[in-house]
Amino acid sequence: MSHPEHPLLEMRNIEKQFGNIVALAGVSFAAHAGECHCLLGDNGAGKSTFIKTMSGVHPPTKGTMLVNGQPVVFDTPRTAMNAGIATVFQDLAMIPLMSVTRNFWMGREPTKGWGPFKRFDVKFANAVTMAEMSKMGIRLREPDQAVGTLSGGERQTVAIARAVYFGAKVLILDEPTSALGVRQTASVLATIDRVRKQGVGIVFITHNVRHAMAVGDCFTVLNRGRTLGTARRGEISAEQLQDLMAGRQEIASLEGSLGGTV
Amino acid sequence: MSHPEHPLLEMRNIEKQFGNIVALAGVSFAAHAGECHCLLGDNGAGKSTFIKTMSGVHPPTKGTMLVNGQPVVFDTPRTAMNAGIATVFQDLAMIPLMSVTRNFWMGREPTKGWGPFKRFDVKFANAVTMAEMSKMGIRLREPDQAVGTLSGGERQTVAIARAVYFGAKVLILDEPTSALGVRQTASVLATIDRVRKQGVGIVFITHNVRHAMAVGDCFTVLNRGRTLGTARRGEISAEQLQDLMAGRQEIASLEGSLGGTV
Amino acid sequence: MNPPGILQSSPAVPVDERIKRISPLAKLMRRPELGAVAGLILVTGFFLAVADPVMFNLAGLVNFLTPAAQLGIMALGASLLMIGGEFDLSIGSMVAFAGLIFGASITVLHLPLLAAVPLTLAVAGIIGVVNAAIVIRTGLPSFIVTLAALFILRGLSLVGLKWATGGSTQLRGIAEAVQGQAFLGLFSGKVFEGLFATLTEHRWLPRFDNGEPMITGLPVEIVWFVGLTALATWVLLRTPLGNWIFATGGDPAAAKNSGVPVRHIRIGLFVVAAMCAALVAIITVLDSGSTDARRGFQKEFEAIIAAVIGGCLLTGGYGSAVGAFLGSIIFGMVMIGLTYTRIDQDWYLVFLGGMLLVAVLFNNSIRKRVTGER
Amino acid sequence: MNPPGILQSSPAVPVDERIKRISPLAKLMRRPELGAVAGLILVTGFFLAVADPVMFNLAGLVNFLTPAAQLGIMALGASLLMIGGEFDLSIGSMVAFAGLIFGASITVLHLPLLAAVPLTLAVAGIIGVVNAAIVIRTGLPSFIVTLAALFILRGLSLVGLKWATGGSTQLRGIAEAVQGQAFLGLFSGKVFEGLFATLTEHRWLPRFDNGEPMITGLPVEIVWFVGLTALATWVLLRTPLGNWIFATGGDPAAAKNSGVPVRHIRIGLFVVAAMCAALVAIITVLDSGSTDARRGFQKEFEAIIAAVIGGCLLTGGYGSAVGAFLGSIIFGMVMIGLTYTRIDQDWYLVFLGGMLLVAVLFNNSIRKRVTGER
Amino acid sequence: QNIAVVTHGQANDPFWSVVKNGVEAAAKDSGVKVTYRAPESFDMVAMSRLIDAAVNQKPDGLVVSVPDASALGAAIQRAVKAGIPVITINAGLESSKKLGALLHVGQSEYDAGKSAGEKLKEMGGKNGICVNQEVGNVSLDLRCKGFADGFAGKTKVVPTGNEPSEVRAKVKAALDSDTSIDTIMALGAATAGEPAVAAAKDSGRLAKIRIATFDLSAGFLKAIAAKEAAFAIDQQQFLQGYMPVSFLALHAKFGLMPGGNVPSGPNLITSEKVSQVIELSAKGIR
Ligand SMILES: Nc1ncnc2c1ncn2[C@@H]1O[C@H](COP(=O)(O)OP(=O)(O)OP(=O)(O)O)[C@@H](O)[C@H]1O
Ligand SMILES: Nc1ncnc2c1ncn2[C@@H]1O[C@H](COP(=O)(O)OP(=O)(O)OP(=O)(O)O)[C@@H](O)[C@H]1O
Ligand SMILES: [Mg+2]
Ligand SMILES: [Mg+2]
Repeated sequence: MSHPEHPLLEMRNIEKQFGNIVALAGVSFAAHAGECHCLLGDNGAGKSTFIKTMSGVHPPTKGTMLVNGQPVVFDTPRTAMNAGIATVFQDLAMIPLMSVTRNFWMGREPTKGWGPFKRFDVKFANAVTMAEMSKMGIRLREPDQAVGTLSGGERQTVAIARAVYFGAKVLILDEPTSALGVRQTASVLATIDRVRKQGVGIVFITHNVRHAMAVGDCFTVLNRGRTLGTARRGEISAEQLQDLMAGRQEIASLEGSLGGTV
Repeated sequence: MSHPEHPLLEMRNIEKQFGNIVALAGVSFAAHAGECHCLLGDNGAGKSTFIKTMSGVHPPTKGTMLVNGQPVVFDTPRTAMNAGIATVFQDLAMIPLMSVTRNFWMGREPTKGWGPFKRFDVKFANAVTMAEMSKMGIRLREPDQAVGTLSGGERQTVAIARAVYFGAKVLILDEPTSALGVRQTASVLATIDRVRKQGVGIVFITHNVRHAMAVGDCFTVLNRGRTLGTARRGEISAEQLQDLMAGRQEIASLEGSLGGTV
Repeated sequence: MNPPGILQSSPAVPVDERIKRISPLAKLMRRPELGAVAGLILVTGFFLAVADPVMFNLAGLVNFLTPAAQLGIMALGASLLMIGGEFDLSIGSMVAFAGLIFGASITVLHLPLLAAVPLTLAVAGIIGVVNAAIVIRTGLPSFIVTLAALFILRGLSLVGLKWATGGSTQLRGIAEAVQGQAFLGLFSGKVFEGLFATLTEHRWLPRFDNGEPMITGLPVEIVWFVGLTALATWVLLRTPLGNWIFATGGDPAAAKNSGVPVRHIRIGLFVVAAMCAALVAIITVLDSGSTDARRGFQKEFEAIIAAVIGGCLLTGGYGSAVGAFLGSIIFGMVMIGLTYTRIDQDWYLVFLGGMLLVAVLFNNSIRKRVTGER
Repeated sequence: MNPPGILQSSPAVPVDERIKRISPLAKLMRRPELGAVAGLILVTGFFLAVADPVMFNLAGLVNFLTPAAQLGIMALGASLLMIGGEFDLSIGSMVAFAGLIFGASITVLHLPLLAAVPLTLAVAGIIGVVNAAIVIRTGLPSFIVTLAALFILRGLSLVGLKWATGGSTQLRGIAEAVQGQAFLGLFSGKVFEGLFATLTEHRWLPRFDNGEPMITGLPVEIVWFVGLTALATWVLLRTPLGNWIFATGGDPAAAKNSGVPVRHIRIGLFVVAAMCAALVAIITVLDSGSTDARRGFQKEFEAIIAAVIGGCLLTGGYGSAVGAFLGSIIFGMVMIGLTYTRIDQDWYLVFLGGMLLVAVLFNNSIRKRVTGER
Repeated sequence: QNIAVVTHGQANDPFWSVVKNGVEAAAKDSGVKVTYRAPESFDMVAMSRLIDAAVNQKPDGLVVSVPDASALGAAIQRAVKAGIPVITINAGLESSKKLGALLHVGQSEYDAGKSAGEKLKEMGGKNGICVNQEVGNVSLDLRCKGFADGFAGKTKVVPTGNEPSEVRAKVKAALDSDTSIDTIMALGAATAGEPAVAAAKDSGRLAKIRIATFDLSAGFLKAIAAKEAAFAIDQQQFLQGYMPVSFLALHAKFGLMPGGNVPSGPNLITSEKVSQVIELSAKGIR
């Protein structure tokens, strides 16, 4: 392969069961610095479950994880974060009753002052939040608005802006553009591109083959808890990828009636 | 215009404020039988707020609503449903702790028996749920699984299948395909097409211009709480629509770097 | 890493390879109430080992099942309301207030039983509607609204008792006033007395040393308790109404958006909870023949405890009537059981708290083990 | 319908036309605690109109602020815990238990105040950790776990008191034992006595008919109450820790996924709530010179009421320390105030419930009106 | 032998803990086994179940308090019918015979209240308050009623909770808002009596106010000794626990039983008698 050095993050033979439900049946995967690795697959294939084990939300039932070639165990998301992994979860992990700023900084609040008088630097936090949001194409009314009252896309943008801002080594994005408008989507894709060029490894989950092809360096397809394999950019065409994701089923007939627009 | 008779559902000059936040500043709109009316717009434009007034979730601050030309007031979603309006909300309106079947039928449970012995017909309900879900391309493990443990796309499919099953006259879909895989998306678009042909009026919210062009008969673009106008199919091209939605801003420059993939 | 070649070999998968076989036991244990069975077995085992064996002869069983049934009827109402996402803290005071209404309508207004019972239930129902209306109108948490009702009803009971008795806080003579009236047997006394007498004669039931039977019949509240549990279970699991209750408690906004008449459900549940308390008031007033201002003190609390032991979530949307049933029995057994042991009364509360905790922990760990959750 | 031609004329919109001007008052009223100000004003107005005016001279104020402060210190701990999404029902019993530990360590172990206070706080803290550990480990609701602790601590207080006294439920002689010890003034007696004496001399403070001052200083619990409210407010609003507490209560899963150390926060909050109760125990024990087995009975309940009046949500993630402060004062005023009126005392509970309800309703409607919510 | 004691007083009630101490002392002295049971609040329904449970174990004797004869009657009669000797204590003098009990030990709360009221009236009281820490508890309400009837002046009930600071604030509020109050009747020495003394001090009228209490506590007795308070009514409830148990033990052994009721009080503790009582009170004997 083209990466003789250790990948930033490697997952080997990850299995995960919830009670009697098997969500992952042995999946391997690696994220390299400066690359965007796309994770694709049908609904319920296990993508979200997989990246949740990467970011320490739940421990895998079986399998090993390596960061820079060293085996690690992430017992909480905080450990994963401290290892430089930032994640946009599909459910966004936001607190509806709290303000945009407080959500943005949750867990890593900037402080000023010293000793016992160290305090949350609200002004700085507000300013950074507004700036990062407008970089993503959302102009907030006020940083104090509760996240629960934002529109779906606005909320998703907060989660993305937060992860990008804090994503030190690996940035995991679980369907980040699902609720976004055209402009915001473009801006997120551009951001992925920019961040990647800074040497961050990116894991990008999407159902949109065009988005995947636009920014992906590597493509892994999951199906029913198993990996169908990994391909590098250029080794696979958009059509092949589409076929793989959809399991090559009724898609052809549908395409006919809808004029190839999906 | 091409519709001399009354539209199924008409909204006139709808305004909506939340406290000091103005979400809608006078929007008009109509849904006709057998047509798919696409509602497009940037994040936070007010699309979800608008369709929530249509489906009785919150009353408009100002404005009138007409069903078949008669003014109506929907004080609860139940009234709207009884008028034949079914909605897939952006947040899906599902109860995570309840099973798929119970969520599917929530509010309109099938019964058997008579009088005081009338009871929830579980067998029938389960069978219909499994069937409707598989029509959408999702094969559930069991109808008793709690919705909270479904994947994002599976959950969205339950909401769509439910609305389609009960959508008597008007079917409102708020970004129904955002979390769906390729196959499921195709199946939803095909479903829209099929339902429309049966004479149901459809309101379809999406950020994906391709999806809108594939099934839309009519396109209304919202921007910052106002409507930018309505166009019929053929009067507008995909590029024009895209421009309108994105506000014709940085999009061009982004497109360049990403190779027109958005 | 997998070479890209693998991409072509998509394996043909059977239908549900993603679902492991699950034992029927595990499937059963998934039901919220059945965890409480483990707690019940544990507590029973403890008393079998420690307590006087008479605790578990028929007289002993009835002895602790009677308060369990009185608590349980309230716990049923409370658990339905909790499943629907609300609390009613006023049901304890409601026992005193409904007892006053019932007692006063019999001794002061001289109404017959057949009028006093519906009147009492109606008053309770109206108070339930008022509670519900305030909660729904204002959007305030039901905790604070029914807490105010707790104080107000308790206070009104005191004032009313003083008014009805001319200065005392205890109203007597109710049992005498209704003696021999129609339908009395529905709310008072024992059932199956003939059967019990025959059984005692044949020495199948325990007697005192002088030959008196230890137990003469099944207290009527136990019959109500079992009947209402069955009814509530049927409603919850087998009717649309049950689905609506779960939905209302699980996420009221989502339920409303899906067309569930959330308001009506809430009002109905408050009424049911209040009426359950009133029924307990009627039964206990007839049983004791008197009522006083402290009746039902903290029963709201015990009802909620019983419901929670039985697996109801405080946050709503999850629970069962059978769970409340089992929870009440556990609570009643622990409450009375100490009497059958030689443990010092001073340790009663330590014992009660410890048993509760152990029962709930045991419940929980058994259920997790069996269903394989973590 | 708009003709398609309009499509081209996209209006040039200014930056924030979508946000209406909002009055500074409305902005203030959005804070959770400031709704409670309306309730406080209402209740104060009521008593100004109805009660004997001595209620509001300085001596009268101190009279009802003292129990309010004792309740308030517990309400602060309870409200922080509630904001963090948990309950502690054992804080009432903790007052009795910590009182026992404190009293016994002074009268039985003959420890000096300087050792007894940290010991008491440490024991309370450990119990808080145990509660938290059980809640976190098992995932059981804190309601049921701390309820068991409520019973256990209450029971242990009785057993311990009987052990410490040789059979009585009251342990006395504590005040005498610590007389004159260092730092006693921190937990007992009054502060600013010099200032008050001067003020009385200049006739700025009321006196008795015989010239004795009506009030000789500010009880120390009021100072603690104000100080702790300020501290808690600062932590909640101005530190990362405060953000974590809100996040933990708002959605523990989301908070955890965002890197908030949810476990540590929870443990810390349980410890704080328990220590607040222990502080109240120390202050009241020194104040009355004795402790008994019924101290703090139902205080957990009152603390939660005060927090809820002050705008805390029972579901967690929303509330404020100032709200708990105001809620405690409202509750304290209503509790003591009736005695200053000519209303028949039999109506006490009706009155208490009615005032609570009215205060909360008034709160709510004022806030909605001002902020324009519906 | 086994003797069961069921009362309506919680184990942590200072009054009833003394009764329980008496029960335990008698058990030790007479060499019998006793179980002492009580509901955790004033709950007649629960109490009748506790009696049933005790009776189910066929004890050799049963001691009960009867604050509500109609609610407890059935359970007590069941014991009598089963041939178990029953002695009533504390409350229930009126109904003791009717229910079939052998005798009654103690004094009615009403009478104790009445004699205290008479004494306070004799001391010159005209306007009194009755500090009730548990309104609705029938025995406490009877104490208040007895006081009001014996006092025959102006009286008012001040309902409070169990917390000393709250009682103190309320009593002070009552004193401040009605300056003609000259008498305080507290229904419990530790919970209501001691804070009442403190409140009277706070309001600067200690010298003008007669304070009396039911039951004893060391703190209140000290106030009596210091002439800050008038007197305490002692039912000598230790006897209510001790005597019935030893009677029943003797009854079981030799068939002995006294011929009539035993009044254990009232016994007014004034400043003359106080010194001998303080130590015993701190130990839970008086
Ligand atoms: N907590 C859970 N308990 C039981 N089953 C679960 C749980 N979480 C996920 N699952 C199941 O595991 C499977 C994989 O879910 P996952 O969310 O990883 O899918 P996904 O690939 O992210 O799908 P989507 O594209 O729809 O988001 C699903 O079938 C889901 O039902
Ligand atoms: N309850 C509320 N309180 C305050 N503001 C609200 C509330 N609901 C919506 N808003 C605001 O109204 C605006 C319109 O929201 P809406 O959800 O309708 O947008 P949308 O067009 O659906 O966006 P998206 O495409 O991101 O879903 C947003 O800016 C949002 O912040
Ligand atoms: Mg997913
Ligand atoms: Mg939307």
